[in-house]
Amino acid sequence: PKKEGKTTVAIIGGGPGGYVAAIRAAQLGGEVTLIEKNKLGGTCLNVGCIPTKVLLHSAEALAEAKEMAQLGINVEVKGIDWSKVQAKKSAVTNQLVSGVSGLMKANKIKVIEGVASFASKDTLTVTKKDGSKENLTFDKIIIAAGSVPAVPPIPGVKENASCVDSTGALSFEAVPKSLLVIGGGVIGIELATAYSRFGTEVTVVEAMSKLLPMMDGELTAQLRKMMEARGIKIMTDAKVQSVEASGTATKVNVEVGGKVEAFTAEKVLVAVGRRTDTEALNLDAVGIANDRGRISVNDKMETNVANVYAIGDCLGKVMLAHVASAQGEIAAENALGEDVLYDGATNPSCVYTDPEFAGVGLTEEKAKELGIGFKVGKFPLMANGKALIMNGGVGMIKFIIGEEYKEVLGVHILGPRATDLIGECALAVGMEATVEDIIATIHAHPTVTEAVREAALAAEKRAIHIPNK
Amino acid sequence: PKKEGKTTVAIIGGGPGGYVAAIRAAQLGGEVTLIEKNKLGGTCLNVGCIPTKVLLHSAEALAEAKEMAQLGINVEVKGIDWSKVQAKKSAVTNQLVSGVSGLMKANKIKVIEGVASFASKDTLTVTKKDGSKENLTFDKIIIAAGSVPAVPPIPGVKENASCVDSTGALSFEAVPKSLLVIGGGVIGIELATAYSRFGTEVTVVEAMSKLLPMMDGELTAQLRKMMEARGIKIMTDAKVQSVEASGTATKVNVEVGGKVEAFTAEKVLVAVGRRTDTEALNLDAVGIANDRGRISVNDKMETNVANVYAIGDCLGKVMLAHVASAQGEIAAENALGEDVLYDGATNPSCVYTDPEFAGVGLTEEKAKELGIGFKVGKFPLMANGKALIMNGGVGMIKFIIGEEYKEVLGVHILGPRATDLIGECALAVGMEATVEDIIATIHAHPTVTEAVREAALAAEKRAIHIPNK
Amino acid sequence: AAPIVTANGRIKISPLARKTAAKMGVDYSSVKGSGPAGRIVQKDILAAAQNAPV
Ligand SMILES: Cc1cc2nc3c(=O)[nH]c(=O)nc-3n(C[C@H](O)[C@H](O)[C@H](O)COP(=O)(O)OP(=O)(O)OC[C@H]3O[C@@H](n4cnc5c(N)ncnc54)[C@H](O)[C@@H]3O)c2cc1C
Ligand SMILES: Cc1cc2nc3c(=O)[nH]c(=O)nc-3n(C[C@H](O)[C@H](O)[C@H](O)COP(=O)(O)OP(=O)(O)OC[C@H]3O[C@@H](n4cnc5c(N)ncnc54)[C@H](O)[C@@H]3O)c2cc1C
Repeated sequence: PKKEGKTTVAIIGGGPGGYVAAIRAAQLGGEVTLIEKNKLGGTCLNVGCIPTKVLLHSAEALAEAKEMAQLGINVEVKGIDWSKVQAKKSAVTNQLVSGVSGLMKANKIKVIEGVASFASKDTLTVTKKDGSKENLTFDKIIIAAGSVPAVPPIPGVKENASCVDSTGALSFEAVPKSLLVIGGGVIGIELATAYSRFGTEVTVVEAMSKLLPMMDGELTAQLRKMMEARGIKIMTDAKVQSVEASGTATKVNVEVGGKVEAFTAEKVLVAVGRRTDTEALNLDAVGIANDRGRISVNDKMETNVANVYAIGDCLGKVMLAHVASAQGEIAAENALGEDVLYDGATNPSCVYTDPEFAGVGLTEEKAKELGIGFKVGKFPLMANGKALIMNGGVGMIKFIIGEEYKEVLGVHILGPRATDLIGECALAVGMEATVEDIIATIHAHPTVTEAVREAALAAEKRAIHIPNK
Repeated sequence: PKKEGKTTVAIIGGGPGGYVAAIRAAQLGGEVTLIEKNKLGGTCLNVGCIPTKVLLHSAEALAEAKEMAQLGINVEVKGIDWSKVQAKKSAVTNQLVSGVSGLMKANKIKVIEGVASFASKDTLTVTKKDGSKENLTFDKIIIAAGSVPAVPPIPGVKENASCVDSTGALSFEAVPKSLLVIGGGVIGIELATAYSRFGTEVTVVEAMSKLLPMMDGELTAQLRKMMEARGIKIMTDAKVQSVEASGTATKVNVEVGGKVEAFTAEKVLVAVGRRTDTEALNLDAVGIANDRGRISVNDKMETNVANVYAIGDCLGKVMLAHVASAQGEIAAENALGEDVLYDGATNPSCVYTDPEFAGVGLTEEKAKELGIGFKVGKFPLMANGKALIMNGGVGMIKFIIGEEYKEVLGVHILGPRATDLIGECALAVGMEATVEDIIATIHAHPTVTEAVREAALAAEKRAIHIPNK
Repeated sequence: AAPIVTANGRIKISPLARKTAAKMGVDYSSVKGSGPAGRIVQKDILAAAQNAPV
């Protein structure tokens, strides 16, 4: 029963795209219904961002414990209690998921458990767990159906139980002795980092010539060296040809340098990408434009069908939680009568490696590709007091500055707290700051942010704590 | 021998004010001489910022080790190897000091060991260790003489060897069983935090009604509760009347609530402030204006005497390393013919407590005092996924936003990584950002920076992850 | 169209837009900003330069 004058809004999917869109729509006076087939929080809270970071946090603690003697703190590392690691993961996840549930109530959002599909352009059929179906009509519909792990057509992957996707790798029954990771993207690299710290022998196989395609190449190469120095075996330009059982282990046949080599591991993580989870939606039947399940939208997050919006992973473009949420706010605002555009210029990319890795704006590679004139400012964290204290000064900050106007085109950070340091840099990109704006800002001592300013100074050949070439 | 056409510049003092001014002056073509009576790096590197942070880092490691079981990492804490903690402190300090020495060479700065004093307005007498004196004349002189701990006129402080200043407290021979800290400013609170974590029974006595006078009152009160919950005894509005030996311990008589109470501690840290170290300079003889040793300057960092500049702690105003450095760059630029002003609007204040504490711009108290119309946006870190993982979600972020134009007047952060999160906020203040600029910037998930955006949203009553009141 | 002003009475314009306007000789005192809360950004200046009578 529609309330007098209220716009009714349906949200399909309760991930960080959908639940944020729902809250924003409710704030703007919409009467909001959110339909979720599985768990509130979506991929992100249940099997994505959050659980990986909990594992990484425990893994980091273990790594720190092993290094404490040189800080004068004597500890004996007795081992990992894997069931407790898993319990911690569940506790954090559950707390956040029930937090989302509380936010739904606080914002008077109706949550329906079920699978939504389009019956017509403005009507959804919701199929509940018990098989019952209900048809519901809305003024506005926001699709936030997200994505699921893609299964590559590699012979043997489906047949071998030791081959898992990211969800499986978050819940291993025990820390595996060895793990082969297919795919050197963010998910593969983060899980490789976590398990390597837990003591697993890790091998990463990437088909392309470089890990982490969206990140700055120079810093990615530095990270790769650090990972290799910690014992992670990394192969690029290497194609997995097939997987087969080999006793209790699994054999992975990899084509690298023209030859096929066999690698054996207890577990195989398949992390070659994700596909949109849009099959159930019935997109084609109602004429919602999409490219093999990837929904097409404009900057207002509108699909080609009036009053239907789509956001987040189901667009099949930038698959990041904060992008889904940002797009969710935009879609909700437009659905409730505002007129706003999504602008991804300030979107940071973060990788929770050791040390952390983050970037925003253009990489050097991208600036070259676009033919934009630029200069580079670099500062090694070895010359930053706080980084020296925190991790021995490992890492680097790199600015990409426009040649003519000196605007901040991009910033790339490999180092402690990089994922939070990138906040300042994203604001700089968003505000069209120039290198002078960064320089004019006092950066506190002793912090890693000082190195952000130093890298900006370096672009002007006036860094203080390193000689300028 | 002056090089043709080169401006000769003397810098008195090799702390973060002086050595940075020296490098900047050299970059701009000056022929630079730095005179240091003690060690390059000054207070900051030798007995200030850096050694405290090394102690705090070891203390934090110890605290983390004790909490690791709940992360599934089983460690047995065997104890503290204090000599190793001290060795680590010296190693980091020495590395940074020799780094400064290397920078002096790389920038062709002449370093003279000795005490400088003014012979005339443009000539310094340098007294070397061996007692020999040399008179040197310069085109420009930058005074960066810094500060030393103030000794309050409390009866018994001077007479009791158990009473130490911050320098003494950084080098205790062993972790004291109990420590009474006189003064609840940054230095007192940081050392209280460190020793409390090391197992010392700590009492803080502050004469004013509030700890950390420059920090936001609401967050300071929260921090105080957290410190008390960890067993630190804190008294405000409490005046130390006298100190006396009492067996092997020391008795401190404190007037609090109209009565005098006696407290006994193994060690007493006197941290009631710092005074400028300008006595040797002979300021009055050459007519350099000063207020009881605190040198007066304008925004160009010029003293009343032509070609003589002063920066940093010796001004007796904002005693922070990054302020000294920022002023050093300004003084050097003006000395070498530029025309620039020091602007402290973006100056962050950081306290390395647990969790970290940082602020920039106006506090709520200050905005009220100035009669500026403002609104507040607050976000508890309990609702931030990354903070939840890192420290259980303890802390808060608070925005002070101008009522009419919605500009960022101030930001205050108590929480993990606060001292680096403040970088974004300082840039916002410096660029005259409005709350909309923070909101329009995508903040990565999962990071603590998301909570910065949420606090900005809260000021607009549109926070996503908390109900808006 | 009148631009938005800041708390300090200055026109709200990004540093990049200000430099671009100077270079291209665009008077931004009559440019409408399209950035957050009406801040003038570079693309507004580029558009103004395009539309300016030659
Ligand atoms: C291991 C891993 C780690 C990651 N780490 C990060 C990270 O650190 N940072 C980051 O930004 N991103 C990370 N991501 C990506 C991030 O999880 C996604 O980008 C984000 O979850 C996308 O949000 P969404 O709302 O678009 O989709 P989802 O989170 O996938 O949510 C979609 C929801 O819609 C529901 N749904 C789908 N179809 C229907 C239907 N027909 N009816 C009803 N409900 C439906 C699903 O059940 C799901 O709950 C990670 C992903 C993985 C797998
Ligand atoms: C325990 C402690 C912790 C601190 N923590 C922080 C912090 O975390 N962050 C922060 O920003 N600040 C911190 N500070 C403050 C910071 O150390 C000072 O603000 C900073 O060092 C000031 O720099 P400066 O160059 O002005 O003076 P100083 O660092 O004091 O350097 C002055 C130098 O001049 C020399 N000198 C003096 N007179 C003469 C003379 N006549 N001839 C030759 N040489 C002379 C001295 O020997 C000294 O080396 C801390 C201070 C202390 C004591």
